[in-house]
Amino acid sequence: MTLKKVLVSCLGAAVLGGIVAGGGAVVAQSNEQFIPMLSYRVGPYAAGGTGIFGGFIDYINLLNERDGGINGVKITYEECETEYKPDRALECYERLKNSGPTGASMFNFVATPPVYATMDRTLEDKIPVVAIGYGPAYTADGRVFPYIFPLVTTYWSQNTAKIKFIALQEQCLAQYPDLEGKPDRAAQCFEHAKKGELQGDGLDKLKGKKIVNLYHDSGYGKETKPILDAQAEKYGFQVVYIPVPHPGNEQQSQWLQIRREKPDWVILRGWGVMNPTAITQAARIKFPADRIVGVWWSGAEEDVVPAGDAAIGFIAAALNPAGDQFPAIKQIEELLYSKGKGNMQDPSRVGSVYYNRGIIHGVLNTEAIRKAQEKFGNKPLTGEQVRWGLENLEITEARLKELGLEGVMSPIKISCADHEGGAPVRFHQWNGKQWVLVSDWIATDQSLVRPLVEKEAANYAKEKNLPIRDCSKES
Amino acid sequence: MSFFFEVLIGGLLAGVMYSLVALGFVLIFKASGVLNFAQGSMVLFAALTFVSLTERGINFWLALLATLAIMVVLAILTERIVLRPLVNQPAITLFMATIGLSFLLEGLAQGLWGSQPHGLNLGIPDDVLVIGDMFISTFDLYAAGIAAVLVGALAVFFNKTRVGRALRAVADDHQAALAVGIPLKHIWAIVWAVAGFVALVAGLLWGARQGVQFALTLVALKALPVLILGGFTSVPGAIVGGLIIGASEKLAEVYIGPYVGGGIENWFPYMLALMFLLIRPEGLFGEVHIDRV
Amino acid sequence: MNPKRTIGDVILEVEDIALSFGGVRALSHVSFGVREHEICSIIGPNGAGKSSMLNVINGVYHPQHGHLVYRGKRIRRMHAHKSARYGIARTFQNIALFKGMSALDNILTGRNLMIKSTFIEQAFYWGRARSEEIAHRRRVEEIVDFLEIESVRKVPVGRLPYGLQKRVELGRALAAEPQVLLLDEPMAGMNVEEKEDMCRFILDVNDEFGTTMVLIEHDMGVVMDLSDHVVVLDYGRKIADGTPEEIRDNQQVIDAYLGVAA
Amino acid sequence: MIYRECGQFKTSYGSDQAIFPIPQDRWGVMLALLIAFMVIPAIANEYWLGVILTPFLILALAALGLNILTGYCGQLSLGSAAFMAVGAFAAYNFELRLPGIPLLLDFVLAGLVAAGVGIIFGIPSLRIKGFYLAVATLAAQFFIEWSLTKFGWFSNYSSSGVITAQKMVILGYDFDTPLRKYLLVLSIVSVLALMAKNLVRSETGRAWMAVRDMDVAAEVIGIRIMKTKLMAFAVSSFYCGVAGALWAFAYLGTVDAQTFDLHRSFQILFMIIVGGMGSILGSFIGAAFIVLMPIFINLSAHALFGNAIRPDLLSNMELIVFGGLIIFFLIVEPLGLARLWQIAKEKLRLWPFPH
Repeated sequence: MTLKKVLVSCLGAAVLGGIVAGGGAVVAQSNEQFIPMLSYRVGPYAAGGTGIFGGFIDYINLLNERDGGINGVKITYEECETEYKPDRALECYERLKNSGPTGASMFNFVATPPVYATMDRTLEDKIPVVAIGYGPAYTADGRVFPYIFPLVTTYWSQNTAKIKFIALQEQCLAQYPDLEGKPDRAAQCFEHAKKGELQGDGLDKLKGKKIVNLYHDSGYGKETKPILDAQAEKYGFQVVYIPVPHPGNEQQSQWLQIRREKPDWVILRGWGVMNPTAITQAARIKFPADRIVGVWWSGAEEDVVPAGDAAIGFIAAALNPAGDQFPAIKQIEELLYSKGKGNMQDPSRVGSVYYNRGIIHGVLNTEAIRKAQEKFGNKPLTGEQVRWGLENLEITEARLKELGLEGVMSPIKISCADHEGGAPVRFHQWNGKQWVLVSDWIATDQSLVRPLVEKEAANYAKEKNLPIRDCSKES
Repeated sequence: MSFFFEVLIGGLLAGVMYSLVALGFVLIFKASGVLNFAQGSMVLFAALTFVSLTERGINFWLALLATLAIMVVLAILTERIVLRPLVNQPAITLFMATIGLSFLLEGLAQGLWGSQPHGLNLGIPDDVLVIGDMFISTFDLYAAGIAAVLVGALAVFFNKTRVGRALRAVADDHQAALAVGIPLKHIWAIVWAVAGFVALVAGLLWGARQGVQFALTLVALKALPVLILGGFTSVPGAIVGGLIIGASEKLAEVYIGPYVGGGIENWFPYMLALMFLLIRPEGLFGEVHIDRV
Repeated sequence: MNPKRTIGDVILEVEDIALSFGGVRALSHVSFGVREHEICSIIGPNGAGKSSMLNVINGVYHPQHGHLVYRGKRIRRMHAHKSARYGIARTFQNIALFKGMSALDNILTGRNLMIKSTFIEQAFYWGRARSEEIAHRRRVEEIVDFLEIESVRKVPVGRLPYGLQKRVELGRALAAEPQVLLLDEPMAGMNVEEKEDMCRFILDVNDEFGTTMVLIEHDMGVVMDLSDHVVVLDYGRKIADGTPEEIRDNQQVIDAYLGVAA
Repeated sequence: MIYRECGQFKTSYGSDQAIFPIPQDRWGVMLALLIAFMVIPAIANEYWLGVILTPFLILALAALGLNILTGYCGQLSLGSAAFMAVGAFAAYNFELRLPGIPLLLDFVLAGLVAAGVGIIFGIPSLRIKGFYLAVATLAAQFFIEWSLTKFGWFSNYSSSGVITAQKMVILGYDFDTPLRKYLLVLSIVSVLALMAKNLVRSETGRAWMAVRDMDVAAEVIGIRIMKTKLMAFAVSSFYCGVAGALWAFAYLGTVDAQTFDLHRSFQILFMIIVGGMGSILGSFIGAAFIVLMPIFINLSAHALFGNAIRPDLLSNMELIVFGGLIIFFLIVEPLGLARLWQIAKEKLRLWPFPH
């Protein structure tokens, strides 16, 4: 019993001690810019977490290794495991927000619930939250949400591009009806489009079409309903909503419903295991995989590999293309992986979709710091200063080329009012071995998205009694 | 009408897949009266081990054997380290221990083999059988066949072998079994090993459908209403319960779902099982228990 | 003799009770009466249906046939919690104490029907809740004193030895201040000394409060000493009913006990 | 020689019936409250208050609720998170639809709504027991989660089903900082814990335990099983409902139905089984273990190994250590941490003369 008692009391003391230490840990180091990494490497979302944070961290280490940081300011980071749970994420947020000489530069949760949970806190803490390709779409209105940056493309914007992509396919099929049912239809259409042979954007061809929106039955899944409804009304197509209960590892009845509905297209708004299950089920009702268009949480290797051959032909939105041919990624392999300093447990995943999205995280976050340094000087910056950098971030084609990442993302420009950038979206198709691009960058339809964003943001501001910034007065 | 039958047959076949997972629960509950919370993690662990071995170029059968061996070792370790010190503790304590075990296994599986999903091709043809205008998946038919063989084998194991008979004795009464000299500890290790084998089969079949990934642990949720319906202690109950749950949840989602906004598959089986329990509290094949005072 | 002890009219009658489980007959058409203030013993070999009879009387089992008459009121179907409200208390053959609670709390539960305060008052431990709690505690302490279990009052009953558990169970039944007390083998498994104590408690209760007792007991000596009236069951049928003396000489009873083929 | 019962004589049943009959216990609780109300606010930073202590207290409240149902009344439930969800959404809707409703009344009403729902889902407990009942309560979990996602009215038709809790204002005083929120939560949790303690030591609690330990005997002494069980469901759901409302209002600020998923229900169940079934203190110890232990392991793993081992491995080691600790504690003391504490106290009573 004595041994037990000693053990128990030791554990208790250790818990307390550990937390005291963690709560107050502020490491004072001079010339360092701190980026917290709220990663999730266990649990059902781990595939995304390891890939995205792996790429993110590798990119930062590349900057440190190759350039000695950003303009001489070394970038440091600390990981905190969130298990994709909002309360753990919040704990990590509070734990790390004051770390480093100037506090956290920004937070990337790579999960929507913590973005909601920190919306108010960011105002007080003056630390921006960066949400690349996720998060509530209406936070794109920077007048109401000065500290939240749903960069690149929100779900709503992405959806408008998706409908445009579908329209292009319809246009192509209208012109070249013999492509119908061909396995290389999307690729052929891409060729025709590149040659400028398509006569029109095909949006008029959407009239009377039927699109099923197969969605994960959760807040995330439901989120695109308003924008889909708006587009359906504008273009005259019909949307049928079919929910898949969490986790989505059984979808027989949903696909039987789809079989009965006989839609022209299926939009897959999936998550994790829901994606491969949907793809295998589609094959069982002989629904063509190349008429399913996934969201970009359906469009990574991890989503299609488990479905096997059934996934060949499946199309998904791409925030970024896959591939390790980009010079910067080559450098990562040279400078980090060859010396065993890479972050990925499985180096073959370098260049995968999630990994490259991590690279984009690295680029956008560090470029924002670089931009802020232009104004505030080459020294460690506070979250508030980084916020300015984010708001004035502009990444041009030329800059991407300099970074060795041409084609990984499209150029983007953020402003005070627009925290998203409304960047265009590409689409890629799974050929059984890799993702192949089947479209050029397709612009999003901000004429539809922006009014919705502003409406919802205004509602939020009203409910919360928040001021709306006047962007003409911002510098 | 043929659509109705297609839904029905699809549901029954899905039900077999649920039964497979439920079987693992039944085995352990029968022998030790514990609802094994770690069953889902065992499914993940087995499947992930197998697929990782094959991906390292190991022959299918060799990998299967190796995985089985690992599951047996795991069972023995579980018995030694977790169950043996807790013998004669109330069921709730053992249940707690399985909670700890599930965390442990999840960490171990992902720590050893990584967390990215894997594809798994068992070589079972995944075609569509067209009967009239009904589509039936050949994969599901094969899976049903495998499940049937497994249940048959378990029935033989329970009824014809010495270990099986001892196991049934243990299930009836721990103390009495001990008294007649049945080595309880060995029996537990064997049962956990068999449950590990069932987890492996379930993991392979489910893994072939949806990929081998963390979400495999969640298939356990599909098995629980099957357990209530069939009774925690009955092997045939797990099969019949699975068939009923599978068929009725598909029919409900297709025919009732659209009227209430869909997505009812998560709670419908539980509600169904609940309704059923109110009529027959001990489940379909569970033993009737008379309170004696 | 104490006036409370004067045996009165029939207070409880069982009439034509038949009970079976599945196909197994536990009781077939049993009738007898218990008079106020008396000590009535039910005896019979194992499996004769004695415990089942008690279970019918206080509504744990529901017979397929027959009824009870309690204080002139015909009751077709008794419910367990209703029987408590009629003033019928009970101890069990295989001690049915609340194992996780202390002896004191176990006995206190016996007074649950007399609690008037609402659960809101109890949540605040305020008003009637507090005064009642103290009043009932006082009454329970008297029972504790009477049963001589002061030293173990705060011990969880699961940890008490068998004999003490039996006493606590009796205490719980007494706490309800019952008019009829059903005792199912109160002395089973006790040594002679413990048995004597228990007999004394039973007689004292009967003497002091005039509680009517229905008792199941195997120890013939005890039965013959205590009882005013004995009912004999065998294979679910009543085979004799009378004073201890009458039973002692009844040939059928002797046969049943000696196992002579019927 | 400090923790001692001898020499203390109770002169009335009233004092022996007091909530903490041993003065040292009474002082201990007083001291704990003093520290919680006075010392911690003075020394703790926002990190401690905001994301460690506040969620710990709220989850302890939920665990207390479940402990009433499962630990005291013996009805195993896996639906506690669903009742938290009911509380959170109810509190939000009362604030939304009855503007100006006093905050505390709002929380009480939210708890009552949860209690009502709890009673409905408690009805099956009259027929079914044990694991069967536990799995049946999963029906409540999934059904409630589904309803709150499916019917837009509950979330005021927000497109993602997320609700944003209103500001917490009592008599013009704005509970907006972590410290104030902590104090509000602490007050509510203290009052409710005190009420729970009162309930379990009076008639209601004895009836719960009687039903838990042996329902047939309980019925025979006149306890109405139905009323007792449904009361336990109601009180338990009330506590969970208030905890849910606090989770939304005082902690996360924004929640959706998935915030209160099955995982959360299991977490709460783990708290009471690790902490101790049928123990108010156990609910708090268990909540501390389940909430703080992963954070502690995370911290110490990083402190010990830092960049020396793979981050993937580190995260998985957290799971392994956590699972291992649960098993370890079970083997050391199968009846939970509260029992360990009790044994320690009993030893202390006899110390230094154990015989």
